[in-house]
Amino acid sequence: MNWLLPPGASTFATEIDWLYYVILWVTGIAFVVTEVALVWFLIRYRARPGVRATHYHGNVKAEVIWTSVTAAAVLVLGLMSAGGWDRIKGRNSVPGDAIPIIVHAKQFEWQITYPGPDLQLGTADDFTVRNQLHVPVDRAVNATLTAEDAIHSFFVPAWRIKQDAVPGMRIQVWFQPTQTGQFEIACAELCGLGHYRMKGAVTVHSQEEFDRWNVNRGQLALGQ
Amino acid sequence: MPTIKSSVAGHASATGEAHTHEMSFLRKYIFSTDHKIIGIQFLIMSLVFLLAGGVLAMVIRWQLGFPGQAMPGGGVLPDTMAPDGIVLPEFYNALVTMHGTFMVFFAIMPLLVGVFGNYLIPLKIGAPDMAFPRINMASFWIAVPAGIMMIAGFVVEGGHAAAGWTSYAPLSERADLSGVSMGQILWCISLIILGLSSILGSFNYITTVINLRAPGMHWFRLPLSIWALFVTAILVLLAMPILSGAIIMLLFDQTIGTHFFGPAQGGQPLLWQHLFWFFGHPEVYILILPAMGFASDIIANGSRKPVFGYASMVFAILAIAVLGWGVWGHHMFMSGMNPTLGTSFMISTMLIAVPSAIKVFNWLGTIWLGSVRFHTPMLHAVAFVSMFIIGGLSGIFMASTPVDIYIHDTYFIVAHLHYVLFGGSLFAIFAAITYWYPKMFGRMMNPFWAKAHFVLTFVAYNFVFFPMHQLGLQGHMRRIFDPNEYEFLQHLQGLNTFISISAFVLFAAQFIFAINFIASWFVGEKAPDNPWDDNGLEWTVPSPPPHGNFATIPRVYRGPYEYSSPLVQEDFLPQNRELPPQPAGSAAHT
Amino acid sequence: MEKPKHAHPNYVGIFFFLGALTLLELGVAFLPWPKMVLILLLIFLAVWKAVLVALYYMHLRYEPNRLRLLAVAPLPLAVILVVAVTREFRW
Amino acid sequence: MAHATPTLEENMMDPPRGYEEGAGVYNEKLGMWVFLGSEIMFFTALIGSYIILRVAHPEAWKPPGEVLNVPLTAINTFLLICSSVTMVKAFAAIQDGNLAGLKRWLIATVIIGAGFVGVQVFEYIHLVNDGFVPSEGLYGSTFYTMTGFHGFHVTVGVICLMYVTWRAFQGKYSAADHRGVEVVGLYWHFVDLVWIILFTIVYLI
Repeated sequence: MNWLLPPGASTFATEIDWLYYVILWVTGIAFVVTEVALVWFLIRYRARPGVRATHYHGNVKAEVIWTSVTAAAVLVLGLMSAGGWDRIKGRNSVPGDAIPIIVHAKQFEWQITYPGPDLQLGTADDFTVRNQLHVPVDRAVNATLTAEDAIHSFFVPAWRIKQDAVPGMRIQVWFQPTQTGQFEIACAELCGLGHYRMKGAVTVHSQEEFDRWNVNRGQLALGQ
Repeated sequence: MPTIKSSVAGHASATGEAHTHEMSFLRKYIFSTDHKIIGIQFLIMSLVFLLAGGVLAMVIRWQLGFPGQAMPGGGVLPDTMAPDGIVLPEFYNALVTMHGTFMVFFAIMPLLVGVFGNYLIPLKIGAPDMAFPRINMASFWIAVPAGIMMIAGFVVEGGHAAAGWTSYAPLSERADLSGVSMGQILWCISLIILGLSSILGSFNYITTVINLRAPGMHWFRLPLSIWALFVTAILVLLAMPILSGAIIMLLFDQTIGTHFFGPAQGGQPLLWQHLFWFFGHPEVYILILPAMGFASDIIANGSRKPVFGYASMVFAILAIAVLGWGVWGHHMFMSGMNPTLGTSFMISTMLIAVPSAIKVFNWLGTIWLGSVRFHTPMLHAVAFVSMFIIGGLSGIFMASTPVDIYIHDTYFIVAHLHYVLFGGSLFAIFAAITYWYPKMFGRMMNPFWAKAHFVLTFVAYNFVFFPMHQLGLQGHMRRIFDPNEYEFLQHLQGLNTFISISAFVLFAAQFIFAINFIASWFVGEKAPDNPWDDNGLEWTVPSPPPHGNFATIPRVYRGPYEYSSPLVQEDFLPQNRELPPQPAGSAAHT
Repeated sequence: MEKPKHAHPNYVGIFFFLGALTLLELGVAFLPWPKMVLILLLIFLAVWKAVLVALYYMHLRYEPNRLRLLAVAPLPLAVILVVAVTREFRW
Repeated sequence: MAHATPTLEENMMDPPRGYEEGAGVYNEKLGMWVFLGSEIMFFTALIGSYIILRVAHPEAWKPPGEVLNVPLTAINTFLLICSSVTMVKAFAAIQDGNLAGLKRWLIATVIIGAGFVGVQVFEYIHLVNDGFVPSEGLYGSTFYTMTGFHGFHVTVGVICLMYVTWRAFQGKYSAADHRGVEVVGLYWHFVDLVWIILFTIVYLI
């Protein structure tokens, strides 16, 4: 078993994993310092006959120092996170050339509508596939999440992407895979009886492979 | 020195006339207006719910550790839950929902606020009783039907509420989506009633703390436990009605066809989440602030040393309470909320880490240069601090919005919340119960078995919840009936089984506590008035204290943490002990 | 201990004033002005009435400052909730 | 700092004696104000949701007067303001030790308050008959929930007032102790205050 984060397969994975390890280091140091101090104080200052505790009410200077250090640390982490958040979920973060798709969640399946060969949604060559997400590698994809009944959550662990699909809302989420292969979509928001098996398969193709698949399916859709 | 008969001093307290004459058993122990009896009633009720919530957790852990296998003893469950002892997914959803609901609303919250708020506030501030004893009694007897209703949900048609303890709409409001109708309605009504009970309790606490402090007990001489309970009561008072209002709308959506949260006619599912978490985040602090207060009291006592930075401890409590109203959106980063709003919530969430960190450093500072006595309450209190450090630090991961994208709704969250709620609140509750048990029942708990319970709980607890961080990092979602459905989670089965076995040990260890609790009540060693050499006013009266608490309203001369003071021979100095006047300048700290 | 007495405020006068404000509201509500102006005006009038009730009928005017503070303490929370959540729909 | 032992003759309208200085008012009044804080938050949930939903879907609401009966409700608003002034007159009467005045004004308040509830029930019946029901979209949902819970509060207020009136007839109040009258009065004025807000935002906007 991999004891840290599993391998990532999208552009977001790099950013999120890096931030995760930064926070792990910062909190790890804080953890070790405080817990070691705690245990050390408990041993060092255990009750011993004839030794009286020091009557001591505190030290303002020490408090000012650790308050400002903590505040500075969390603010820096906050600002670092703000940039990443804006690049991943910000309103204007979706690249202009992203392939538009619609991911419609319902109990308990994912219906994915592709734009067809023209890469435009709302045209005749659009087609819909259940529980199968096909995307090309190294190309941004912009998914519009909708939901039919309850709230679902579109979660692809390998891509480090998660976004709730809320009935009555159209929510944009984009991603750019960096590795070809097979991955899984999971539902991360309790959505009812079949929540635990509301999964989908992700296939990341090479660009040529995707184009072939896309044209094929688009023509099938036109033929109907 | 003023001498005021307690029976008349609190003319506003309706107990006045009840002091002298004998009361029937019913008035004395069942429909009692005595805050101590009410506190003990809440204690028994919430410990029963703690056990029930624990049983539900064991069933959950059985399913995750041994998916699809017949649960030992599960055969007694009806076929709608677990045919032949094999847990059904619909029952599983009800289990996670009710485990959360029981623990948050019926176990931890009443244990902290209902039990110790009631028991400690009048005793520690030097009042004969609450400001409104009859409303206090009503607050308990309103909570009872709420609890019964919440349990009844398991036996109604369609099973119990299964939309999570957060009851996100529209799943919670449409029976056709969740398969549950009556259970969800009972859930709603029960929580509305419980909310009323909490509000009645908290406005009583607030009034009592403001108006009935003994002479000399000015604000900066209040024990930190009372500060914490006071601020918590304010949070309950202002947050609970938001939940009640939201649940009323949810109930109307289910029953009379309104459209608040269903999108069909313009309702907003996100509105439910905003209202729920606008209540829910103050609720998180409701569940931890009193625990922090108890830990402060007990750590100062165990270290025989004044609390380090009393004033900053108070300001940290106030800062948490104020900032706590501006961070609720961090539960909703993945909900489709306005991303700009997400950024502001992230920054406010990061900032609220600061007062929590101040508290941790001050606890460490309290132990530093102390003379530590390792009595059971101290062990639990120290465990509280060390587990709260983990829970607090793991919170930073999810406060960071990009990292939260990945770990949101995974077991990382489950690990974090249990480190705060179990490692934090529950260890502090064990500390408080073992600390004030002698005062409540007049007998000591058996120290050996109390320590055995502590050690087993502490070890098993970490074996249960620490590996959950790892589950979460591998992407293991919350609230899933069977992770083996997913290929990327199949390699985690071994870890899940390990966690489950540890959980069974953890559960079994609680029976040591239960037996010790019950047995000590009858056969425990008689407790002295002040077994822990504490300075608080409650330790100056007999164990258990008589009706009306104090023979005369005490006069307070100093803060509650004057341990190892150079002014006296002993290493403690009760708040109400009058010392001969000191030469000017020598008694700087009071 | 003698209670600090104050003459009764002019309750009836305030009552007529509240009535007048209500009539004014009714008049304003149906004016052909822009919706936003009407909303602001009406809310202003409603808050004026509410403040009058709180100050005189609930005699907050004659209470200690800390009680007044306690009475208005929840209002910022109401504002925070509404302002933040409406931002969901008006980006 | 010598304190006399409080006696029944003492003015009960003062803060409790012998304790650290608190809010500067007697317990029941402080308790009622604290409780009203909770009520403010309850109505925040309902009114806040209304504002939020209305901002999200302004088109779901009709112009004022089209569905709801504004003249009738204006009369009802006036009734509630009347009941507020009778309540405060009752309080003023007992402050001066005028028990007869207290009873008179309290009865007036109970009757006017009950009248308000009656008019509201009448209004509901007509609206429902006209097809305006709670399940009629966001407009109906928010209207009935907000005004319904306000009406519930008025009803509770009337019941409390009846209790206070009964106690007044037993002569339980005096110039030195009329806590019950003042505390119920505070609640009653608060309910009036909420209606002032509701009337504007529900009926006139």
